[in-house]
Amino acid sequence: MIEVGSLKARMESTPGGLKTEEYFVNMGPQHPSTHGVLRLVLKMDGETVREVIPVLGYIHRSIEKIAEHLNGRQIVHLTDRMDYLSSAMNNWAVSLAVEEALQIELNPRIETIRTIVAELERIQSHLLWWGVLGIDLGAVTTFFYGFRDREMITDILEETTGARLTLNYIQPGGLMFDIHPHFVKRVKEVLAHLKIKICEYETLLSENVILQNRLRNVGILTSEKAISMGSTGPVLRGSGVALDLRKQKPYGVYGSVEFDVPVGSVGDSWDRYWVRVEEIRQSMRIIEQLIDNIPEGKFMVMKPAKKLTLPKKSYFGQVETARGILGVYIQGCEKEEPHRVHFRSPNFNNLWVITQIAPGGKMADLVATLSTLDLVIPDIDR
Amino acid sequence: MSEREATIFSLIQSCCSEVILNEGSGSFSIQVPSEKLVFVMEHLKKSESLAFVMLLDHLAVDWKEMGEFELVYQLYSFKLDQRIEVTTKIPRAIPNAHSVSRIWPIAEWQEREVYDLFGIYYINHPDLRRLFLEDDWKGFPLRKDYEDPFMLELVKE
Amino acid sequence: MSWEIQTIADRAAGATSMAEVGAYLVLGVVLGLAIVSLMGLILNYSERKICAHIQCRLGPMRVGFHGLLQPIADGVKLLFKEDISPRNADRLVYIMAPFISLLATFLIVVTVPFSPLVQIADLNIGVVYVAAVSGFGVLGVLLAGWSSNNKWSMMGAMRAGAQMVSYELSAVLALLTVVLLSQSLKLSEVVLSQEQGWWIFRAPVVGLVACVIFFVASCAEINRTPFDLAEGESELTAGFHTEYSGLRFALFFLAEFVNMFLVSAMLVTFFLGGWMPFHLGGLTGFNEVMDLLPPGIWFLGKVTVVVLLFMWVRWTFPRLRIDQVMNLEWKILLPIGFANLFLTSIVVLLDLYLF
Amino acid sequence: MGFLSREKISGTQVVGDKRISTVQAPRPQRKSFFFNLYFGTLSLLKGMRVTARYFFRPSTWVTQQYPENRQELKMFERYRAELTLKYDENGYHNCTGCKICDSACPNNSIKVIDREGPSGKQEIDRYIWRMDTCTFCNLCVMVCPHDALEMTGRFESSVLDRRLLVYQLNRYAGATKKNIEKSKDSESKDLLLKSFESRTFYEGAIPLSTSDEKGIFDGRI
Repeated sequence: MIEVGSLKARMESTPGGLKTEEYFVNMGPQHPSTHGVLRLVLKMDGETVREVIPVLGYIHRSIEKIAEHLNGRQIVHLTDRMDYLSSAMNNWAVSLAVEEALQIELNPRIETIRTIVAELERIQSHLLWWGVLGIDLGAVTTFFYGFRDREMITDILEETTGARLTLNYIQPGGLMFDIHPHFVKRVKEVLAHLKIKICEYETLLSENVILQNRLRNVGILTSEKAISMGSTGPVLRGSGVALDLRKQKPYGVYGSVEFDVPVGSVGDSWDRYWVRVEEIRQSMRIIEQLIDNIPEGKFMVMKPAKKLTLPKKSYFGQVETARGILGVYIQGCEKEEPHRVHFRSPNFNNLWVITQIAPGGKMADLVATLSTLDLVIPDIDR
Repeated sequence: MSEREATIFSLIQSCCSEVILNEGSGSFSIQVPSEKLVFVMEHLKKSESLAFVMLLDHLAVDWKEMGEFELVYQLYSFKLDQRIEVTTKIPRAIPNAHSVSRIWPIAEWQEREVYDLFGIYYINHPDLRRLFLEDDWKGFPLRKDYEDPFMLELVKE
Repeated sequence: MSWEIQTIADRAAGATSMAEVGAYLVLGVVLGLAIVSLMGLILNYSERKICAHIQCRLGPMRVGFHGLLQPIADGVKLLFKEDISPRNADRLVYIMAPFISLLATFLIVVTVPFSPLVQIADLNIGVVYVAAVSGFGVLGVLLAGWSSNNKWSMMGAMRAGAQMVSYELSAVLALLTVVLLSQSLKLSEVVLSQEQGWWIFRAPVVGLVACVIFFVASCAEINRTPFDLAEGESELTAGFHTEYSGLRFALFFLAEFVNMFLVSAMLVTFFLGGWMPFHLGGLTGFNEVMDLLPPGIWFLGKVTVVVLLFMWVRWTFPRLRIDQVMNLEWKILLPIGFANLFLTSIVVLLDLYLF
Repeated sequence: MGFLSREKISGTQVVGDKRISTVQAPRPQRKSFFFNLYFGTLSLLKGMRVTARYFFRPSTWVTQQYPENRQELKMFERYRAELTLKYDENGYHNCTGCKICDSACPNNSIKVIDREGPSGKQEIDRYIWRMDTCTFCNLCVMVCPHDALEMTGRFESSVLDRRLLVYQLNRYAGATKKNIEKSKDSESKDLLLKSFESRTFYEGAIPLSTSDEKGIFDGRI
């Protein structure tokens, strides 16, 4: 096969020969496959991407500044709006930090329900990602299948928490509500339903030759690069590093359940794809182990209006969201309002990976890579 | 402080004796003088027994009363399965710090974020521009003395 | 049963007065226009309904019974929309491009044999004409992308150009197979040659292979998923028609849908016997039962099936990448096409027909 | 056979001193030309079977036709769409105007205005809720000590002007029934009851829009 690069060099070396020119395109902020208001400035050579320059800030809401005026309980609802697809996990991260600061001991019921809700949230997030990946690669139908099944999970969450997306369910010291009486029954129904549907997903997309060709060896992220870029979650695991906070520093009741960490081998888009699909199964496995024996107890261990005075110390709460490690840094100063709040968002680090792995690929590869990185833009901008 | 953290701390202290433990943190945290920061960071990453290969997070805290910015780096080591918080303090009047983007590439963007919101100038940074805000934005919003006529304050009686 | 073929052009040629010739001329044009616009509406509606049902949705439900009037409502809406042209666009080309696109489809409608008696013109080099004119359709897309002065449109147009020209090759190779089998370039004779059985069944394997190749190639030619790189919504926002709005956009849309119908009609004509009822060699009794349905119904039925197939494919698969599209053509379809052509010549030489 | 092997490739990885059980992602296999052609086509046909199944089964279609199905559409009882004061069958609410919800609200959407009652006690004058800034976090309901608030599922609240999204929630101003019953002093009780009787009823939530306010009503009166 003739290398395009060498051909180009030959063309340019011949006097009066063909000349090609690199050009810039703006992908975004309004582009169907940037999933929000992300803007990528692309330096293109024909169809080939030469450089990617992300431009951020289109949805910067200064959550960190707002949080400096709110107390520990009020911050939680802001985190819903960061990574809106894993809002339960975001709430949990803040709650972890605040609970660590105030040394609140939780009962096993709270921990179990938190874990189940977080895993349900993870499944719905991955289902949405699966559907959107289809749309990015041109298979519009998968989008509807993914959303249809995700809808069942959001219905469960809605019944228990009163909201579909911005749950604000996990609060410092417990939960906003107790679980709904129908919760257990409906979760079981959904799990049974999903088990069948996942096989369908495999036939429709995973085994499809076109999808495999589109994802195989596209956007290869080696494990060294992934680590040095600080990427976490399925992106890092796709590169073959089994870093999962649920295993590493078990919070909730993750220490007592059995599950495997799916990892990739090459670190290309296919590995990231497969890791996410397998994570749905593993999450289902976790829920299955927990759903039958939710312990009895209170769902809130402190008075709902109790003052949360944070000591003058810094706390770092971490959870594994659907996209990686979310860290919440809270610096207290003997007041209800924290001195400084910082969110270490997984998407922020995962986004910059695109500058390293997209150049050299085709335009369509960039879309596939972006899609498998599974970015949620409000989480990057905060 | 657990036993393992004590060994890690002694390992770090053997390379740079000015490193002290940071008491103002809920987790394992060390404080480094700002001029030694890059040296210690390089040691933390390159040393085989430590191998803090991942820079999880970087942020700044504005201590207006003390006239200081506190820079916080969260590092993670796969080898030790340990997270460490490295902090350093720089004067608020001259907010200059050395960039660690040569050690961890991701620091390039994390430092851009801190520059954008705190106005901390990173020496040897390859591309120090604003990240979130517009290029002609005035002031650095996360500083405690930042004032914006359009900012909506919560009005509490 | 012998079929009497009489096209509108034939009738015009046999006319006695100039007025009669004129009448036939008008009839031909009106028939062509009617087919184009009617097919646009029907296919638009059915595409939306079918994709909706595949996707567990209901599709258009509000305008008319089950949304039957939706395409008309959309057409009216597009008619009244502001017609924007970009500031630095090449005005003349920009305005012309959608018409060129539609013209190409219109020119093919002329040759489609709907039934022995309904055909506008029956050229004796029909196959060559179809191949040539369908290549003309690329021009509209290319010009649209070029004149819009938009990088996304340009990319879409270039993709479309490369892809459509390449796949033309395979499509024509598949057509050549049938030309070999039926030993004629005239579309009506191609249909008549299938009186013993359709080529997809009658020619052992080679007919089927050629049919599949033609199906894939024409899928690429009319820019439908998995080959919709020219529009590639998630990559190029809308590809070559990014800048088009209002009526001009509607024309592109119409051309796309009518193209789908035409490609199906061609596939039916060449491989599924056109308007010819389902015959099996010398089984006279069976053939006569089949002949009870009029040929026009046979034709439309077959076209419906193929169009459904096109839609089914479109709403199932992801899109290919540009280099994979080229690989598929040059490394897979073309070699198979050539081998198939060679095998067909053997079939023809040795008279190896199934029945 | 095929592009993907079905068997599960388990393994372990050591991070720190923990052994982590992993599942390895299978690689899509590509072999000879005809292998790829056969299994490629097969995979496409399998995919088409899935979509065809849905096409022919109307029971799997999930579309809800919203404005038509208003009668059947029922939101879950916890659904958070509109903040309301709970009213009993006599039209009394429990709000004492203690302002706990006001201070718990993260974005100042609630403004409780008190007044001095006839007995000298604080009582509610107006309870103002701004839906336009509300994030429906439910904290007000959670912290309310008198169980006076609830979130209801009336989600059709779109209006054409943002100012119309400012509501007054209480239908009457004055002390709660409970407080009146509690007061032992019969004189003050009479006084309270008197004020209670003269209360003015409003129907439903009342948008507080005043066109002369510059821009948007900010809750400060």
